[in-house]
Amino acid sequence: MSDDRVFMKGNHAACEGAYRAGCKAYFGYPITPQNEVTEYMSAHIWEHGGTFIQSESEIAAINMIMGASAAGARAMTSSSSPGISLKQEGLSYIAMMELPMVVMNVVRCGPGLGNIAPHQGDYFQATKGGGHGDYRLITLAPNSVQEMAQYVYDAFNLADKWRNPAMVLTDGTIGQMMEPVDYTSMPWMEPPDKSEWQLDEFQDGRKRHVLTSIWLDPADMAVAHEKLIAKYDKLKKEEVRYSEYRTDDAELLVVAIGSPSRVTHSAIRILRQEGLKVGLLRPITVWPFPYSAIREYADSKHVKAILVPEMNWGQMIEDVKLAVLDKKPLHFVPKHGGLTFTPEDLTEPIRAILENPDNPDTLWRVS
Amino acid sequence: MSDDRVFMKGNHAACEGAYRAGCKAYFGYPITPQNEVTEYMSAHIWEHGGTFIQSESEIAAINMIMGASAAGARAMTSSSSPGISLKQEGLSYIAMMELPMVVMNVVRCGPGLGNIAPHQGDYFQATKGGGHGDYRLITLAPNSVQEMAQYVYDAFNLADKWRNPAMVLTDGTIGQMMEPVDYTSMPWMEPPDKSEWQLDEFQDGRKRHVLTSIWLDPADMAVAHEKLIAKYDKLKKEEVRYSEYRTDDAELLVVAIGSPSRVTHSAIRILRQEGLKVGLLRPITVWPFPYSAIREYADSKHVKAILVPEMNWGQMIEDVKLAVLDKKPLHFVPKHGGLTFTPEDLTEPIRAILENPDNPDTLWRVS
Amino acid sequence: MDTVTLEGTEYNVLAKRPESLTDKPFTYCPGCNHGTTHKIIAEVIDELDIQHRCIGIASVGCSVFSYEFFDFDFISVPHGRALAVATGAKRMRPNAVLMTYQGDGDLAAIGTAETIHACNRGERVTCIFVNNAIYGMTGGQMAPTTLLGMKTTTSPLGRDATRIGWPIKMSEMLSPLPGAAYIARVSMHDAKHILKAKAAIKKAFRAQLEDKGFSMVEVLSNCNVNWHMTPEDAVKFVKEKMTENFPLGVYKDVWEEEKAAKQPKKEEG
Amino acid sequence: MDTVTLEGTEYNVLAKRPESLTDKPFTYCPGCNHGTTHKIIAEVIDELDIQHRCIGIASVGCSVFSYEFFDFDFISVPHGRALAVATGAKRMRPNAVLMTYQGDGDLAAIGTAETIHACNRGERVTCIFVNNAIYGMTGGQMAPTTLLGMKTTTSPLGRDATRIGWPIKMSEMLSPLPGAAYIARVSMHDAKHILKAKAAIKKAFRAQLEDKGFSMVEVLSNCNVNWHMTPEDAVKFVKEKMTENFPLGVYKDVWEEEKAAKQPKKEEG
Amino acid sequence: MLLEEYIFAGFGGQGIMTIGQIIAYAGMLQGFNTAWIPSYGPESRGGTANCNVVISDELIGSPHTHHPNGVIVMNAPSFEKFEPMMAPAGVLVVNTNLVPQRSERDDLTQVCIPTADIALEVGHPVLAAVAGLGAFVATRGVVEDTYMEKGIDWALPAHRKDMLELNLRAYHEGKKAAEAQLKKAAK
Amino acid sequence: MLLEEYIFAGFGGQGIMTIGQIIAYAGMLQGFNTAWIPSYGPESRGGTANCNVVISDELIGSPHTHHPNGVIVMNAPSFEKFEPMMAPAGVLVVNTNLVPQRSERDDLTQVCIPTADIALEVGHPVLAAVAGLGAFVATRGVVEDTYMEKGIDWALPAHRKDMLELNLRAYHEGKKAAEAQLKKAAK
Amino acid sequence: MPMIEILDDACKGCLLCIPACPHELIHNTKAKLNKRGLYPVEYVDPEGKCTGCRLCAIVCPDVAIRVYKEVKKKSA
Amino acid sequence: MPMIEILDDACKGCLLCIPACPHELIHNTKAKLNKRGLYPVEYVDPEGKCTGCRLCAIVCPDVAIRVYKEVKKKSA
Ligand SMILES: Cc1ncc(C[n+]2csc(CCOP(=O)(O)OP(=O)(O)O)c2C)c(N)n1
Ligand SMILES: Cc1ncc(C[n+]2csc(CCOP(=O)(O)OP(=O)(O)O)c2C)c(N)n1
Ligand code: SF4
Ligand code: SF4
Ligand code: SF4
Ligand code: SF4
Repeated sequence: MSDDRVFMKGNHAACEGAYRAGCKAYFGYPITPQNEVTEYMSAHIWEHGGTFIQSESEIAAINMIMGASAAGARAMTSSSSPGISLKQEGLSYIAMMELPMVVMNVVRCGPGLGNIAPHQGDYFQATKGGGHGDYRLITLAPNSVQEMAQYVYDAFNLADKWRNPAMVLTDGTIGQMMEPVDYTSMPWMEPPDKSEWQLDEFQDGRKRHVLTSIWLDPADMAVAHEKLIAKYDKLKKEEVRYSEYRTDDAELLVVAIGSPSRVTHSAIRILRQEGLKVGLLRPITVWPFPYSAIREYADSKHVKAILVPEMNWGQMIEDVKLAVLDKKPLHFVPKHGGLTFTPEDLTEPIRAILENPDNPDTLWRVS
Repeated sequence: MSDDRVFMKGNHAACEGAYRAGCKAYFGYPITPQNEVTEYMSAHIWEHGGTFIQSESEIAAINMIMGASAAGARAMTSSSSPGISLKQEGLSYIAMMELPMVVMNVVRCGPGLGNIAPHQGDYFQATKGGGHGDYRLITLAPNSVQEMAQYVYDAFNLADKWRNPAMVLTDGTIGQMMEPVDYTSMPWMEPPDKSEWQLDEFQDGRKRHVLTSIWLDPADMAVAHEKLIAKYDKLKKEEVRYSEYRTDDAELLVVAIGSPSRVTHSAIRILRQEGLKVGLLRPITVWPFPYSAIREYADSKHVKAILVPEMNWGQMIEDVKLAVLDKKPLHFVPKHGGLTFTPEDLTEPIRAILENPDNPDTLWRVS
Repeated sequence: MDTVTLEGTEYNVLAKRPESLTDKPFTYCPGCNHGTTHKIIAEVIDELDIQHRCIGIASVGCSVFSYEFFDFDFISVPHGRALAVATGAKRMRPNAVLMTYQGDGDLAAIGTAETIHACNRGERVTCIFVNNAIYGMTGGQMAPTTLLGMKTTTSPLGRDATRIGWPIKMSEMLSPLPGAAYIARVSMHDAKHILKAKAAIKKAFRAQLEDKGFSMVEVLSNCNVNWHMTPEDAVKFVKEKMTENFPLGVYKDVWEEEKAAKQPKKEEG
Repeated sequence: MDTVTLEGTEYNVLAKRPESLTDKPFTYCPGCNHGTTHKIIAEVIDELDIQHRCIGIASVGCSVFSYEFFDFDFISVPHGRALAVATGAKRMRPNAVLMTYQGDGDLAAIGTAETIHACNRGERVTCIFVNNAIYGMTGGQMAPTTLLGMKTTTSPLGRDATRIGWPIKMSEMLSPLPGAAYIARVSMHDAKHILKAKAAIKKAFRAQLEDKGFSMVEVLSNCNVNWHMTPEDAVKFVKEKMTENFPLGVYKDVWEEEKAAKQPKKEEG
Repeated sequence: MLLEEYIFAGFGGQGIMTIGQIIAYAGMLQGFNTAWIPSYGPESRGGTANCNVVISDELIGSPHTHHPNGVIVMNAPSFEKFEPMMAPAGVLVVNTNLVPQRSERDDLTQVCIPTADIALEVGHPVLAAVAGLGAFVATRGVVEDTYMEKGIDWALPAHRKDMLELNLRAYHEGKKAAEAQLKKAAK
Repeated sequence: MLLEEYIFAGFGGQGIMTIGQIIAYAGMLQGFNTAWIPSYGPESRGGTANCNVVISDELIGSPHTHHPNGVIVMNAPSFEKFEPMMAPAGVLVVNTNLVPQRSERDDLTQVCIPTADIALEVGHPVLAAVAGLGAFVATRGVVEDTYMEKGIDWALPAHRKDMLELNLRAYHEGKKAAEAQLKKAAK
Repeated sequence: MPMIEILDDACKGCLLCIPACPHELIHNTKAKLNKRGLYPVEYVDPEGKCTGCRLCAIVCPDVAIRVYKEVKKKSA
Repeated sequence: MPMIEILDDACKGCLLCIPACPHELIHNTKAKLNKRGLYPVEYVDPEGKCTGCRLCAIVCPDVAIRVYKEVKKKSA
């Protein structure tokens, strides 16, 4: 075991990942269960040469981030579900202007005020675009405190690499829990040079830089669209990430993210002891989504059925269905209200499915 | 031809539909291409005993609507894409509180400021939920001025029937164009009695009414969730609507909504003259989506391929794919930037597909 | 007056739970003035005999469950938007009595625009604005009203004007708007001031009942838990520091203005 | 001074297109003061020699394309959020000169909260607030600043205070905030006032350059097209009606205050 | 199948939108399906404004017209933009008062009339567009005069009904001018 | 496979969260995977607060514990809530100063100690939770004292390091009290 | 004679009523825990000093104090 | 002698400069259409009354007026 491990909250670790990536601006508004981010930033970002503002609202925050990013800084905001809804207009602008930035959603239970328990009800919002117009956020879904730090760090790099906003989509459990973190994979870094396009005070002798998202003439806008589409297509080819656990011989493949993916791990351990062949494919980028990886399993001989557990009423499962199509039976196990999964919540349906891959209790159909 | 036809703009007709449904509150904020709604409401809702406020923002508008609906009135707001993004938090609350209301999105071209040309980039936002948490809006997609009036009218009835917010999702073309409208199918009506749950000044002798969307205990929230899920399941069974045009023998089925569905009509007329068997299935409710109707065509012997034209980069096509799966080749023809389809944009690819149902030029794959 | 018989003696009940409160005990922290404020609002509503016409708007903050404590129709609404919701409801129900109950984060940060424009439109609603200089519910972050130098979880070194601005004074900001009928700032730091606060709240409801326009009472309150003080010290802080930064008084009084307008101008001398 | 030779004679050029404007002709309607305002801003920037340090924030409104006319770095941002974007950029680039250019719908309706809080934080940015009492870009809807009685497409019978409130006075509202360094209201209705406006804009930029705090110049402007007037009548309307409702003047001047603070208090008599 | 697709174009404020609505409304009265759509938005500010009209005896597909078979151009930039888009055998009305160009295409029927002059003669400069409309109907005679006249009435707001007479006269003057020209051309 | 799942519960402000973090941190130092999670939110205001700790030699699944095998209850409502949830063969530490109840389950090891009394003896009421922790480790001896002591140090903020000594004493006093009790029970 | 009643289970022991009473009749005795696990204050007035001024009740945030005043029987 | 130049294609014919000129040297002649299709104003100053006061240029929203003043040759 590395001696470099520190014991931290997920929300704090996310900040440390940001500092190491050279984040110089954090603007945000308090909301449970991500207050620790705002608080930790308010205390420590100054030590890293950055600036913190507790904005008057989530809307102000996302727009301040727009300004900071346009000015060339690595910038981040975070919130939880209702606050993220308020950022949708801003995100749409940021995406169209191709401004790199990171936004973290520590999802709580909605709709409405809901409660502050962990949930996954914002998957569609994150991956299909909650704002207007066609755009996508590079979306990473950590399931541990280590990954909170790592994926915030990675999100900054991806955002700059692609000039695209990146989202870290996690749930209250991951944000609130403490675990060991090892930062050796996150060396302190200088943000890349953006003098090619950033807005700054060094305009003497160069062409001015303009950032906009309006093209009144549809023909011009179409060009802008096609540029974005080409970027997204490339991104889909190059940046898909997922992890696998005991999938090579799996007869039942679980596809899960966030804290349910951890419980799946426990469940698999239990089931494997019983000799049941269960594996986990965990999308790390939920956009771009690992369709082909899942499709390969759906095509494989050993996989008999696929199961998706979600802390919602079925969102990611639509993406899984788009990969699996009718190739294998697809099952769904939901958890409502902010309740969390226990390993038994999964082991029982899995045993049933392995007995009958078409077990109607959990079979999921498009309707 | 009926003599009762009047010649109107889509945006104005929507207001007339609302008045006939007994809408008593309109709160909104100007944005092109739906300004005519706000303007017409400001001039005429008073004549129908209603109230208009030009709110300070789209956020204020959706929350004013929340108040009016809670007070038992039929209430409506409208906007276009960026303004609709700002309403997402409010819509999520309204959905969880099961407040009936109508919101219209006359979609313009995004992301960002984009332009004011017609577009369909907000399909996902409307149908998968742009706000946080799992919720759904009953979403109707008119493609004519007649339907603008009719579906706003219907939306009010559906909203009250299901105690659920309803959206009218249309595009700039339909909002801006003038066409004949016949109101005989929209008799003036009194809104239903809501004294069972509304907030009012007649509390003497009854239990008080409380509307909320917070249940701190996940177990309680789960109950609220399950109630919603049950409602949505019922809705999916009972309220799916679509229209068909020459589909019975179609070898190529086009699935389209909004103004592209009109162009499809023209294209079909042209192609049928050439003897090509093309038909149109037009979802009227895009949520709930007519999966099974489309699936039946995918299963049918006569359909060889399915085509989806959208004024975006591919959104509704995901829903079509969920219906079609791998049963038939699925094709996509997009239009970007706010440019509008011509019949030729469709006739050409359709001819190619009918020659080769797997024609790679337009074949769409999940990626 | 209610009477009660205790051990054979008949008593008048001089102080008891108002009718307009439910039986549910407040879930606020010990010593929190949200309770005090709830109580006097309920007393005012009892005295005005409007309980069954009242519609309450619960905002997001420690008082998010105020609907469990007030015994009339209620709705819980998104953070900052109480006055927009109240506007919509009041326009549909002009005979109902609309009350919003909002914290400083809610009213003066995220809800700034809704607050100003509801006041500017002169909406006939009554806003109870509990200024405790902090975000209570979320655990003690800086509020727009946090005093300079005050340490919070997001201003760990104390609020510093040059980085994050000054405590914002809503009563002063709103009172010049013509839509305002009655605006007062009161404090909860002792019985005398609580009684004054009650009188102000009554006037605020009267402004609505008499169709005068928008009314707001800004209540200086404590959040002893997040201020990390005992309730007693917190109340003292309200008395000494809060009132120093947020002067008490009536900032707008439509009746006074009407009176002044009616009176013939006094000759000099 | 530039000189030019015309038909053999050498001339000094007393008035010409400022350097800080691009060559692109304004696309505003004939007689619209957006052009006038652009021109004097550009002159001020030329005179202060800060063109290559300026970052402009274009808001949504008729001036949405202002980035095509001003010749320095620019970003076009969501409706109402210019001051939030400016805040973020300025904090990252303290040596850049930040200007937002906003209409009344943008600044005083949807952007109310962002405006007030940027001012309250004393952000070192300069806000040019073009008050033309209407929504120009979207075709003449009521603005928060629309005068009472004024007919617009959403107040077809004239703005009526009891339904929709009073014209809101942003300079008056912002100037009491301690973060404000310089706040003035100017008008574009004749050459004299245009020159005064230019002086005010210069002071506003100086407030930023000298790190004094937030500065805003509210420019009373015409929208002759949506007012349905000739440019001449529209300008007259600005002179007579707009200035009557929105009094011109300096509402906050940090230098004056500093001077006053330094001066020994005058003895009476 | 009847499928009339028109574009009427000129400056904002010339009455272009209204004449489009008039003919679309009149077409509806005559029993057709009709649709009208403006090119909307700020780009029209000071530039060109135009509207599309579709008249058909079948369900109308798109109201957007990419190859119009009838066009009125009231100013020069509109000529540049729309003349080349026209379908063969289309009808083009050119307002000679503001449009110096003339079509060289031989697959079009071109009518060139001074709408502003006609309007002034009739009595008011705002009548130019209606005069152009008259000329257009003379050339592309799909909608009948009785309906056109009802359309002109319909388009006038209540407080402008006193202008009805003048509008009708301008319409017919425009029509006459075009008919004369067509007769001449036919010879 | 080692899988320790604990719930520590009591009033907010009793130091419950901290003792959970201490043992999780100590477990990490000892080489385990560990996780800690609070039950967060306003419902804890004035009510019960609790945290979950998981210690394992494998990857940790959920940090949420539904059937803990180790529990400390520092107040009465916590006893009601968590005692029934406990896994068989679990360890239950009861703070007798505030918890009148006793478990009747015979599949648990129950240790009942007056943490407040111990704390006061050692010198400060805030030490009660650490005393409880000592008692817990005495009974569920997975994490070793050397690491626990480092954990106690780690949990003290810089300006409270003067309290280290007292904390360590309280920990060991709690441990002793429990050991005594266990010895008695073993007899 | 006036008197007050402390509702033990409603009282949260915030102690704000103690300084409010001009006659110092309310005390922080910590004598018992209520069902919330908090120490309610105690009213001790052996000499009948309470004037029924209600000040304690006014400051109590939790409506935990009732104030009573003997009904003066009208002489028949 | 001072003089002004109207940039015909920049002028939008708003006429605001006309009242601005104290000597009434700018006129709405509608003599020609510019390339925008608008009538630019005309500067007519046969008597050389222009003082170079710049008032016209100041009020012009479209920067369509240039103002010139003869360079006074320094006597050698
Ligand atoms: C959109 C949104 N943003 C943030 C929150 C989180 N939140 C809940 S209450 C609150 C602030 C509470 O402070 P205040 O309004 O002053 O009331 P108090 O709790 O102090 O009474 C915040 C930021 C939320 N629920 N919704
Ligand atoms: C979120 C959002 N709401 C509404 C609009 C539509 N919109 C564009 S400009 C504008 C108002 C313009 O008025 P103003 O700010 O006064 O500027 P002006 O055009 O008068 O110069 C509005 C409402 C938008 N683009 N985005
Ligand atoms: S946190 Fe503060 S405001 Fe909230 S209940 Fe406790 S003392 Fe009152
Ligand atoms: S619409 Fe009004 S504000 Fe906009 S450019 Fe024209 S005159 Fe100026
Ligand atoms: S004020 Fe009320 S809650 Fe506080 S100690 Fe006194 S009786 Fe108890
Ligand atoms: S002010 Fe300028 S644009 Fe207007 S008429 Fe004069 S020269 Fe032309």
